[in-house]
Amino acid sequence: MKRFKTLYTAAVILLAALTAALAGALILWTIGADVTRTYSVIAFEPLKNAMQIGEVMIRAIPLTIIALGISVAYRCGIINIGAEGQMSMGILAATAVALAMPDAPRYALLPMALTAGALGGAAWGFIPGVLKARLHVSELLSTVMLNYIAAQFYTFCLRGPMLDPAEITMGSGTPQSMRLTKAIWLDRLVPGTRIHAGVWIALALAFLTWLLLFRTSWGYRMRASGAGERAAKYGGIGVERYLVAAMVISGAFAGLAGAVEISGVHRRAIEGVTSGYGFSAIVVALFGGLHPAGIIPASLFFGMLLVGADMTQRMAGVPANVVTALQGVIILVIVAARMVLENPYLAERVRVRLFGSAEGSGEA
Amino acid sequence: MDFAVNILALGVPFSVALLIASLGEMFNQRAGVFNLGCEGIMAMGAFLGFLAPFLVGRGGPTAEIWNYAGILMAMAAGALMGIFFGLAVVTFRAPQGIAGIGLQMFGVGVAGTFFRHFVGGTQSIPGIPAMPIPLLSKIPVLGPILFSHNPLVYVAFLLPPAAWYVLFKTPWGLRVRASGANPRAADSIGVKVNLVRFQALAVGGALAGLAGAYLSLCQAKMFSDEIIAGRGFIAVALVYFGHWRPLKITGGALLFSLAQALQLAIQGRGINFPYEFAVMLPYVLVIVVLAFSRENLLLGPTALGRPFNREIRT
Amino acid sequence: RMAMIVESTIDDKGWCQSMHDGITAAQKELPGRIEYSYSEKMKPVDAGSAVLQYVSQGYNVIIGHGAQYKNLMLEMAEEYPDVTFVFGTSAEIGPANVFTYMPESEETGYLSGVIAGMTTKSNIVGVVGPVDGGDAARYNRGYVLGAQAVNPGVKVIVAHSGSFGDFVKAGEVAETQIKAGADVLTGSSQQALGALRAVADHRDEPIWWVGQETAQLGIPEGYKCIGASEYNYAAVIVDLVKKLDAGVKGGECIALNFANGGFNFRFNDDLKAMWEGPIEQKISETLAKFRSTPGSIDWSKVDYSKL
Amino acid sequence: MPQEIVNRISSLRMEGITKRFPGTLACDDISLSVGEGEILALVGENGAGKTTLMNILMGLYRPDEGRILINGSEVVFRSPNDAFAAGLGMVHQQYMLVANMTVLENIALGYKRAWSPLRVDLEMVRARIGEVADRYGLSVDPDAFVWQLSIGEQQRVELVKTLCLGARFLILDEPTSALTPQETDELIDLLKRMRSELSIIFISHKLHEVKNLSDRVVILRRGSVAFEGSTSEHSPGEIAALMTGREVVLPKNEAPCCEGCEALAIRGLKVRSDRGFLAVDGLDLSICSGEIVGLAGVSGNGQRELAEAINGLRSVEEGEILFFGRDIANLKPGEVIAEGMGYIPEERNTEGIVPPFSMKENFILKDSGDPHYASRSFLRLKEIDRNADRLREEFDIRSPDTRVAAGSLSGGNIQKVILARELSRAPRFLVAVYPTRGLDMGAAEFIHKRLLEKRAEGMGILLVSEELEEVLDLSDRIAVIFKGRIIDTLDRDSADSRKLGVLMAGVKESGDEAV
Ligand SMILES: Nc1ncnc2c1ncn2[C@@H]1O[C@H](COP(=O)(O)OP(=O)(O)OP(=O)(O)O)[C@@H](O)[C@H]1O
Ligand SMILES: Nc1ncnc2c1ncn2[C@@H]1O[C@H](COP(=O)(O)OP(=O)(O)OP(=O)(O)O)[C@@H](O)[C@H]1O
Ligand SMILES: [Mg+2]
Ligand SMILES: [Mg+2]
Repeated sequence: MKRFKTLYTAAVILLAALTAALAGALILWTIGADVTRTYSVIAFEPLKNAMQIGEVMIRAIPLTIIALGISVAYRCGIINIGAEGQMSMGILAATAVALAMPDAPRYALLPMALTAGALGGAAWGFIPGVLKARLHVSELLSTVMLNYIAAQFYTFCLRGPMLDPAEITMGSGTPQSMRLTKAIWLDRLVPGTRIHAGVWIALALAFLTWLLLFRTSWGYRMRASGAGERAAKYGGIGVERYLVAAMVISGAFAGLAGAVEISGVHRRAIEGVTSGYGFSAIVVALFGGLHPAGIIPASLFFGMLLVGADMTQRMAGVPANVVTALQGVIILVIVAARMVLENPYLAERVRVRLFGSAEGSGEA
Repeated sequence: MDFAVNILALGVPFSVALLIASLGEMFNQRAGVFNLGCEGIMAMGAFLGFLAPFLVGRGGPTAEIWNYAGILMAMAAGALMGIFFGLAVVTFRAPQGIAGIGLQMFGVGVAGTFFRHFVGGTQSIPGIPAMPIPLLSKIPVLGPILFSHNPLVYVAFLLPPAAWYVLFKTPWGLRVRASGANPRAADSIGVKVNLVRFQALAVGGALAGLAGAYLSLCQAKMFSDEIIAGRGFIAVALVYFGHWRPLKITGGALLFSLAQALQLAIQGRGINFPYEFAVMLPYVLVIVVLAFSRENLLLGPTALGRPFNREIRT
Repeated sequence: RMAMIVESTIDDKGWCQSMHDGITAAQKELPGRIEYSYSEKMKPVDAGSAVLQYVSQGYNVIIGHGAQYKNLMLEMAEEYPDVTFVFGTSAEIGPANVFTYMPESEETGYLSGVIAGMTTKSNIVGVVGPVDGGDAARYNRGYVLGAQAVNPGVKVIVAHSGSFGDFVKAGEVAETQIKAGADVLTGSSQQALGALRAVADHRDEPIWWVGQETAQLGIPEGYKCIGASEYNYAAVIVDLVKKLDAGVKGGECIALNFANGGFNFRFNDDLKAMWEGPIEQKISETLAKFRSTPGSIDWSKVDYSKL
Repeated sequence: MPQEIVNRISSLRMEGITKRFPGTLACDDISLSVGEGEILALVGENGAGKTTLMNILMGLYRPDEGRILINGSEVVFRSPNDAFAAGLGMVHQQYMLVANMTVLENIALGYKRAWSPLRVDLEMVRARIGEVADRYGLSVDPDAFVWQLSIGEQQRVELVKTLCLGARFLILDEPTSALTPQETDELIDLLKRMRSELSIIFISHKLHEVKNLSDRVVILRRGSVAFEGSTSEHSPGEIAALMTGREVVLPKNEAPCCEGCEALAIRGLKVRSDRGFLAVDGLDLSICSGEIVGLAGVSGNGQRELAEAINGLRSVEEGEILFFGRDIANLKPGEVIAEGMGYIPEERNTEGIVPPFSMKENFILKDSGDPHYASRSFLRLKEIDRNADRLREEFDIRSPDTRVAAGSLSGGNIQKVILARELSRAPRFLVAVYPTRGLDMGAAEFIHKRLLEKRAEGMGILLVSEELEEVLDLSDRIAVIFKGRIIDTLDRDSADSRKLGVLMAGVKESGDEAV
């Protein structure tokens, strides 16, 4: 029985890997690219040295933070695909604070900027939350739309009120803020890499999220609202209130991720900082089983894919798009394979096919 | 008056890609499958729609035919991608949200890659020209608004009533709705739920492919890998706007596109507020209108997103 | 050894392609001197990874083609003093190992505007902008000034699509402007192609285009394009290599304008009828003025809301 | 295919059927046969494998082993379509209706004769429904949406649907669990009349129905046949004993009516249904502490709306609900709970529990903020575990442990989870809606005992039920609801099922019809 389980798992994983590799190879062959080279770059290069691992980490940080927020919302029954916009708003808020107080000391400014980032994102999460709770507007609609609105607002701020004065005098008005004061920089942890102190923030948030969701009555009620709205209402839970709260938390996490991203990596607000993290984080959150303990490895894995993707165009000479396609294939195959593994009915059927029905039919 | 007519005449063709794609997504969702990969299918459709006339049809006497061959290829590829998606989410029961994002990346990535390889940089084609309907297009106000467009625009506006009819009056529509609302019940009365879902995915995919082809063949008459630019996601959102009903979805697509035309026209008139706020207009409007429309949500596909298997009870 | 990082692709018939073409031209001009690699579609965070990787592979000139890479370039310049970093658009004088470059695109915009102002019959001309910032802001404002200079009664319609890459939307913008009566349009960045395509759709109507980039003359839609300017980055790159040879590793800004050969202008030979005569003359006058007094256009005072 | 042409099913036999689910052996080498015009009763405790066996017969599940023979030759059903084609039809235990479609559409879904590629001939379906309705005296509104129907009405639709499709062999999985006594009697009469045309397999937990209707009975226990014999030779008591392995005696409320204070007083209550009409229309009712008031009535007469209004889950248009003197009309559900109200809802699977939550989590659904289970918002996991173990033990909930998802329990066990939670919270009052619907006799006995115990402790109980025996057994007083009003209230001693049945039909004893 045990042996079967291991064999079965191994076989499914092997099959999945083969399928993904084959599908990817098909694309690569079509464009005449070097298949093995591409794969080896994606699989090994991102882990080759500290610098590259650092690159993986700096992507995993925002992914983790946003995915945690998304999982809070998801657990409460609301699918937040608006993290992209919430992150933008977080960046703006944090930047505004940093620009407003250029001389504030680090111990005051950094927490304030991070909090502002969280609040900015929270405000942007509040909108779809209320729209859903009060007016039954599907969050799938409102968050998609709010992403576009945030993107425009972001450009407006960076082009207008927050524009780097140097861009007017010396540049051409490229939408970006001036370099933020050193007081809000997050330390780089390892020389020669870009790993920054956001790692600790991400880890702390993972722990807090776990506490919130699984150890507090608040989290209990949020999860109940998501898992059975009708029953939760019956149980006296103010589902609508928790829905809004979950969206606010989710937005706050995304906003905070934005603040961390600019204070850890870019050190000024520029265009393109969000770079699709909001969407990748949905995948990370679901990959990670909507649980902090799963989200951390999932975001590292995804960070690796992103770095590998970026490297292939230089190291294997394939256009950047190929890697997007490969990621798509990998996602599709992995999620399908995981469901196969988690389907006891199928496993049972295979077992019976292979070994007959005699054994193990009783209590399990 | 002219201003208003212009806006209407522009908004109508702008809405077509969204309209077709969201009707496709509506079929997916009505059958119970949430396909966030619409964007990817549209990208493939746009690319394939572009490819045939670009490679073979250029200038020659057969150019027109190749345009339509492109459309057929786009629809076929869309249907195939729908089926491919079905393999993951229907057969293997993968969570539809992530799988959809996977499909989106796959579609956009493959379209971009092949485009790079087979075409090179941004390129244009003659595309399908506008075809004003002889007499009707001369009618004062209605002529420019309704009858002076690309042939695909006319087709697109036959789609909503057709979709409505299919969904509510034909046996297949009945099966689709039942599969999306209560697959177990549908199954118990002999509906092959998963087959119906595959069919719906194929139909939805074909429509998404067509929407993409419209963009590359009729609207932009070009291709680049950024051609869809998020329209797939907006199409998905419009399905929610329209509460899975063809006519309301059409209303949503039109509302969005008219707002788009309006904001561009307003920008052009010289505005004294930042243009970004004008660009936001369509997005804001769609949210606001939805917020104030009352609708019974029970009427939608209540099993949306839930895979079905007879034996597995959840 | 030279590496370039661009936000779009090297064949976008716009901003990124002009730099790519410039570098490859410089490679030909200085045979064997330049080993060149590029990374496309670089979001800010990816750009950082790419730079780190290039540096570790021994590239010693790194170009971030866009002011959004300014921060990265400056930061990396601190960390790797032996490597030369180049970015634009910016007129700032960077640290000792940073070059900046600054296309004064208002000049090219001005030329386009002159053509538009003199060509228009409806007295309405259009600008299809991506966002109001960066190179596009300068070009578009130059266009407004140029059109107004030769045709004080002209109405300039400016609208932004809000995106650099969404050329479908740019096409929609152009359509809207044409419907509003505009008969000469221009646009900047890669999305402008969509607008040009929309103009080209009006095959038999007197609706014209003026280009920001000479690559637009050579494509099928070029038959609508009366003339276009060109960014001659080859000159910048050659200049750069010479400076490096001379031991100057940075701390300078290289401007691009008509005076220093950073820009060229070309008419469309197939449309002689459109520009022969007064327009040609006016353009050469203007060019002469630019060559003698660069930086003469105050683009920043243009206020779109007052048009 | 016109059903008239389908061959008669002169015998149907299942041989050696075995079906395994991960972790359970649902059917273990079961054999049974049904002859022409025969009515076979299939009984057994909850989870014995009855439904599974019938699903196999309908082609919904593939058996792991065994075969099915019709008229002596083997058939293989890959899907319900194959079973329909062979003339089989089934009314499922969980109604297989699409809630957001009309009755007409639901039936059209299976009525292939009305299909052409481009059109469903709904008029043809309507005619067919009319035909069946007339013939069997089952009236349904073809244009109503299923979500608007009460469970009893849905059950009728199911039956009509199956008959419309032209079944020659009918499988009825607990068809009477939601019917009123009259409806049940009518159904049983109907089935008796049908036996000239049909063979029937009839599943029920109500043994008097089995006794009344069937020719033979098969008792399943843990997936295998425990007994098979002629119905007429065994009394219901014997069958119950064979089924559970012990004697089952449903308890009766024989205690004197206690003199508690007035716990719940409802005056002039008006509440709207989902369909928008006044489902509760000027209802008055009063219940004391330590009293069980049975609310009898055909389902769909406002019971659900009344219960929901009392518990804050539905807004009240007019009138007051005095709960120990305080008006709780239009309070939030949480506030009503805090007042000391307990509630066993009708929808046990989606309302009474959070299905994916574990059993222990479901036990604290109403108390997640209670200091007993949470200190400063942090859950006291040990306490929650202890509570769960205690309740599982006390209420004899059958599950591997308290961590299993509540949704994966059987209906009977789900009901016990809800009951355990509601009773252990020690509310001052309990609204119990159809608390034993679909439960086997053992489980029903258990629940009845519990309710009586609580009554003795002084809890007031509003017992909503259509099952007259249950109402008569447990209540001190019985109120009959009809069209949203109480048309009469009887004392236990003066009530009997005949009187109640008449009242439930809306006819007052004096003979004039209540409005
Ligand atoms: N789809 C399924 N997946 C897993 N186990 C199942 C499934 N269906 C039934 N079972 C198992 O089969 C057994 C029999 O279930 P079944 O539904 O046939 O009981 P039943 O006799 O109809 O009970 P009831 O009186 O409650 O209707 C159960 O114990 C259950 O464990
Ligand atoms: N998804 C599942 N997987 C495994 N076992 C299950 C599942 N769902 C139900 N069961 C088991 O099925 C058995 C009862 O089956 P079933 O669901 O038919 O009961 P029910 O008909 O809902 O209840 P009742 O007969 O009380 O109305 C229980 O033993 C339960 O543990
Ligand atoms: Mg049951
Ligand atoms: Mg059953």
